[in-house]
Amino acid sequence: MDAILLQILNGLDKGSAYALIALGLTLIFGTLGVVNFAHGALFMIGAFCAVTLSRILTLSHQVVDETRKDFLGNPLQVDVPYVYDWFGEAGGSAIIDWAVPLSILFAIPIMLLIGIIMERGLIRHFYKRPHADQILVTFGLAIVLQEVIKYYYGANPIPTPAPAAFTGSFDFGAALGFDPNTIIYPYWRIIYFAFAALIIGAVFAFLQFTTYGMVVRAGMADRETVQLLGIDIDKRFTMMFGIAAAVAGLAGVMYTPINSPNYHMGMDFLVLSFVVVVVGGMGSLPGAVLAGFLLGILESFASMKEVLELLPGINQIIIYLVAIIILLTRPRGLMGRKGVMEE
Amino acid sequence: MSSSKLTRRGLIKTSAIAAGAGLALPTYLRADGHSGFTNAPTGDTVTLGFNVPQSGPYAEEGADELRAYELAVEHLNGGGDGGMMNTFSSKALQGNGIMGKKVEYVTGDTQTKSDAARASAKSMIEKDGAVMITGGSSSGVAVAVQALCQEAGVIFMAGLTHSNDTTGKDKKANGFRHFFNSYMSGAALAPILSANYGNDRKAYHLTADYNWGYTTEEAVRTSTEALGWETVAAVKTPLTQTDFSSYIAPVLQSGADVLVLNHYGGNMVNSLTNAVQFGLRDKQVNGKNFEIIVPLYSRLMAKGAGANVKGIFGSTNWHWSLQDEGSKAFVKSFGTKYGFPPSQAAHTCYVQALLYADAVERGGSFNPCAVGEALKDFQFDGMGNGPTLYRGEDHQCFKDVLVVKGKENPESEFDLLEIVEVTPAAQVTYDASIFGGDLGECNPGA
Amino acid sequence: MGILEVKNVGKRFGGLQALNDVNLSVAENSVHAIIGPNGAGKSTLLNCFVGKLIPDTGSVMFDGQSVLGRKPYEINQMGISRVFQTPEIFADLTVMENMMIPCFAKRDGAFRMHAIESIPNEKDIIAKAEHMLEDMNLSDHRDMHAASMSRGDKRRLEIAMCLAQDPRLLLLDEPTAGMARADTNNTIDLLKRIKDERDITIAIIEHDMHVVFSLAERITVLAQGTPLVEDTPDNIKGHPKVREAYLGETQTAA
Amino acid sequence: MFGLNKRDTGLIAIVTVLVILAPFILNPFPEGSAMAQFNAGYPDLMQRFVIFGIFAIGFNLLFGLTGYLSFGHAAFLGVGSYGAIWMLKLFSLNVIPSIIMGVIVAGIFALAVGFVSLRRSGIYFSILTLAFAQMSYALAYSVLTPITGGETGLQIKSTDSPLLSNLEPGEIGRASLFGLDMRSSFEIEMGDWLFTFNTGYYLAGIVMILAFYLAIRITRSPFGMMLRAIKSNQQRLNYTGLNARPYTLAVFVISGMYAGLAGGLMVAMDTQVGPERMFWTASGEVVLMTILGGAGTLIGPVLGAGFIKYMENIISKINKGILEQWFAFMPDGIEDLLITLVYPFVGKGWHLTLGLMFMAVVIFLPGGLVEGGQRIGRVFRRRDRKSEHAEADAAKQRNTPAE
Repeated sequence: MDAILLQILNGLDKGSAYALIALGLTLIFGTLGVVNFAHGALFMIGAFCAVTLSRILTLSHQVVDETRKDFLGNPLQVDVPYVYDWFGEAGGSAIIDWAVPLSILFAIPIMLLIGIIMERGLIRHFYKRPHADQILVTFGLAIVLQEVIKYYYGANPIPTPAPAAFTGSFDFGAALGFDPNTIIYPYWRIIYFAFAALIIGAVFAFLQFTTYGMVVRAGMADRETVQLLGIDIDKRFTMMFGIAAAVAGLAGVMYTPINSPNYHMGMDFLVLSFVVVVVGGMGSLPGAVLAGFLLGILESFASMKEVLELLPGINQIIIYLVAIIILLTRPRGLMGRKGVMEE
Repeated sequence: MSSSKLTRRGLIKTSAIAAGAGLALPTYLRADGHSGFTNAPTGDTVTLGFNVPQSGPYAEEGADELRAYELAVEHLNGGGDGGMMNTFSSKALQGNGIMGKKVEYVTGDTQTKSDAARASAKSMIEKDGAVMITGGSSSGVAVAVQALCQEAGVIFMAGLTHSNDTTGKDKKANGFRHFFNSYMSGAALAPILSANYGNDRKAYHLTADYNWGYTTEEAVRTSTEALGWETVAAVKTPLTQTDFSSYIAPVLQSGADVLVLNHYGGNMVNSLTNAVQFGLRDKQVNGKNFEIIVPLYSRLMAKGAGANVKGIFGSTNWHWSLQDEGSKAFVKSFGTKYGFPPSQAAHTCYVQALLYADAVERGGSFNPCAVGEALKDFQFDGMGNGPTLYRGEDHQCFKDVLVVKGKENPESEFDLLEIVEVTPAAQVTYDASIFGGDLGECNPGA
Repeated sequence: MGILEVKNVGKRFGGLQALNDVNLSVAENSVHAIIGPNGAGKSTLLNCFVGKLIPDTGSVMFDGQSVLGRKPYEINQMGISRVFQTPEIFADLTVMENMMIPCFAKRDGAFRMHAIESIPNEKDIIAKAEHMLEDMNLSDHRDMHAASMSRGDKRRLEIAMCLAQDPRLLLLDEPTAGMARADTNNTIDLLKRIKDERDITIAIIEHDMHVVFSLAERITVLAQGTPLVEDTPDNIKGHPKVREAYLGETQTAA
Repeated sequence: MFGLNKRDTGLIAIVTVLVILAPFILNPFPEGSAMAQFNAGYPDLMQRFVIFGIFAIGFNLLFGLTGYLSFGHAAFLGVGSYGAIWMLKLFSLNVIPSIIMGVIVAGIFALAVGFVSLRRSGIYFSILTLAFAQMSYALAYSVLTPITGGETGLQIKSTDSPLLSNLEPGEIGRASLFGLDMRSSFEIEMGDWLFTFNTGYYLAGIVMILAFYLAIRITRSPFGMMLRAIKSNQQRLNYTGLNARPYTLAVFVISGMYAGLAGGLMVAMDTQVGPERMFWTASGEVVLMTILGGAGTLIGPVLGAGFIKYMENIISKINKGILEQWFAFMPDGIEDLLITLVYPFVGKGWHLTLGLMFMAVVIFLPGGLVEGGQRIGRVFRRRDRKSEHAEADAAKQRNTPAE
């Protein structure tokens, strides 16, 4: 029982990462009809926003410490961050400690801007082109973005820890009356889940309850009619691309303490997020979210050792197996709309 | 032999051949027409092939390997401060290249894929006339390239490859490995674990689901179970996994008090980070502190796990903080040139390059069979791992193994590991036949 | 006994009863029109004939055989061809290729692995296709991409493609929708000619009363999913029920 | 000739000549010169050009003609390779049965995958094929290690003794064609130039010409026309009495067999298989090759394959030392500047160049490399003839579905 509860928790957490990326991807599919292979790269750039901010916050000047030696036996150059000079050691280290949450503020404008530039500068010219061309150009862009990051940040993962206040884990088991230590969950992952729920809720609320969002939804369903009404739908679609990029970016920022970011993390997520979107059904935002959580939970169950003893290797293929079964039983995924990307 | 061979092609400079052959000059190149082995160097240079991962997850290790090779070439050609050439027990190397021929090199990208690695190695052999291929950062690549070099008739000096298979079931007469392996990690770790954590432990293994993972799990299990440890569970994780939470969360429920992460590279960084996040190390199980073990450490990758490595035991082939003369010379030479200390990958690659050059000098020929003969049961010292034996039966080096621990109070970004124990070579030596495989005959190609 | 016998057909979409107890008989070699106001269920009924929809109740027999549960291509091979409201042609292929495909389908059936044969060697197919193009006055467009033709030409091509299969029943779904008067008249003339030259049954769904009364021999009026009346054009014209159903609509259409 | 029209005969003649003369054409620079780095006329790369050419031709039969975008085609190449190497290990060192085995195994696998995946179209189809391929990769890497060799893959070992061979104990078998070793080469030196003629390459080259010829025949056949009709309007096809499923399934299997042929040839040239051959990036690569060269055109996929393999094998090998050699004649300051500017794009930065090339081609040459060639051709023609003529010609060419 507790084992199952634990894996449901895990699944929700994993699923929230999938759901966030898939949500952005679906926004782009749904609004613009573009297959965006660079979406994983946007997730990765979001994560590197956090890395960049923490690099900025730890910009240092060097002080020579004669008492200590470096690896060559020379006096050690100790880095002293400028924030220590400005806010004192306690204040400075607190600011550095909070680099990841602070990056949210830093990442939103940057990701919006990147998204808008991408749409205006590149994607816009590919609306009417075949999907194959869209794949080629966005894949090319993904490689370029990834290589630029690799050039400046190297290929290795870069540790980007959560604030000290959020390390450690919460004992659900004790809270729910099970034995202590049976269902523990890290605080940061709980925060990640809550954050994902918040973002997903915000995007839905925006589309559902604001006039701006309603127009966008109308445009998703029937672009021409909305244009005939004299609304500049293109401008709104550009904005939606920016928002999708920001959602992907924020997912990346918040993910950094869970797994240290590296330049190829986007590609690692790309295929999975496509599977999630398609299983959810093309053009359906709730479908994407639902599929994200569903696959997350199933993946978690498949990794239990009891399951693996029964079906060795199931953890390797579970997501794809489920995708195949769903697509064969439901032709357009869980909640897909007819005619979207079916040719 | 028939005319079968991979093509030989030294860099023809302004040579007499060219001047003499104004017209088309068809030649069947046969063994008897030439020096009797693939890519025999003809001019005053010799070309080595450095085949390292430059893209993909191990690009950083590849970059460090390449730095080490460049340094080795510099030293072989008499440049720089000579590094470990000065401390190496064999004095055959003069700093005038190899057998008087200036060392040149070509580089390629393995992408950590066996196909790409072989393509790259083949281009070095077929196009650039490389007489030796070296490098790599995974066992899949090492085994694939080693088999290629055996077919082509060139020497393969393995880079970072830790699987037992490389010099076990997949060993080849033309292939040589300086790096240690899973078996040695297990054998070296066991006594330290016993001393620190006692003999009554329950271990939970998470194992990367591929050959290296299997051999590492096997090695650690065997040696810890011999101590009296119990293995509670061993769960295989996909190579492509990035988030290990669903594997780590159930560990505490299992009643285990030790978690062994048979992961390398990106897998290791992520699983270790996740394990620490779950607060495993703060827990008490069975009245003992919960512990985590990483059988194979890579300092470069451990950096990615940040503070999470603190206090965690593992093994490593070499570490820059070693204080023997060879290590110090190498760290000085590398650090001066690049501004940071070398990794174990850099170390093993540098040593392999020097060992190859030395074997050519001593064997008196670039012929792979002569090189193999010179390396066979070769004993040397001064290369950073104490007295070392290149065992003839499987072309594996036997030397001291380092047991390390994540440092509690690192002084710099490179100061991540501290050496706990130097396990003597005798303790990690095993019988060459236990992993099967067949070395075969050396193949000079041509 | 008609060539197409529709008995007690009913079809429901959620809460909407689209067809309700439809009975219809199309006599061989006649032109039968199905008319009715918007939402009367005309297209739904047509889709039941060609395998796109399967009715909940009732039966559809073509030449004594049930079409229900068969795939569109199987029904086509039985001898029913369909012309769509907006011309459905192979836009990326040349006009000649468009014409050859139904010829192949007629000769070789639903599938044949003719992967190595060369098209220029298919003399009989080419001859037939060229003859059809000639007949339809499309020869000038032979090597053009079908997409670049005018709408009227596309319509004629589509009809030609259907006729190339020598169907026994030709279904037309508002063939003149969106056409200018001149094009409409041309289409009417074409269909008249087809009727005169061939042994063919034509069932037509149409909005435009001008077209209906120029062509049809019998007319079924559909309203709210149920046939109201079935009779000759002359009798339909003055029928009070029809006037009722079409109130307002006939005036604009006529 | 051979049942082809004049244009196609010309095309295949050009391809044949290029394949035969590739050792010359790909080695334009003299040995030892600074530009020799760009020579691609060595056996391994030439083999890869033609093998990936075959792979891409087969992929294009499916994607270019029917528009069904398979995102798991590398799986067929992979299983074909595994089938082929087991044949070499167990049955005979002759490459012919092993290549045939590769084709058969891939065909059967494609039949199974296609039967399921073709129930859906569009992106749903793409994801189904991707899922099958990823499962194949994951299982080959892990659970199926006893059959696939897992991470370290399969090679011919000294312990392998195929049924139809008389190897001495300890001898490692070599793939051959009736005794002719795949790796044997013949070299010609001409002045500073050195040209290599490799048995394996010519075997693969002949197979590619045959594969190319077959692809033309299929494209020009009534079957090929039906496939294009499927891409154009599947609804009309259904209402014209044609069943799309067997057509798509047939071409899917043919396409899978092409991939298996490529896999079998890879093994014949280089006797080793690893599971990464089936990873999604490998499937993505053939998609990119085809689109880059020009999807739906006959020669495009081959050009795309050559382009990507050239980048991968040549640009990735240019290191700093080579750059220094190139720019050595410049004054020091300019030399350093040039090296700094060029360095990020070569060697370990080759992916960056590849990504930029993808974008450049798709932005400026919407029809892929083939369109680039056509544009150049048009420029030349315009010089000769009156401009109207050329314009009409260009329009005609645009309308010809395959070039």
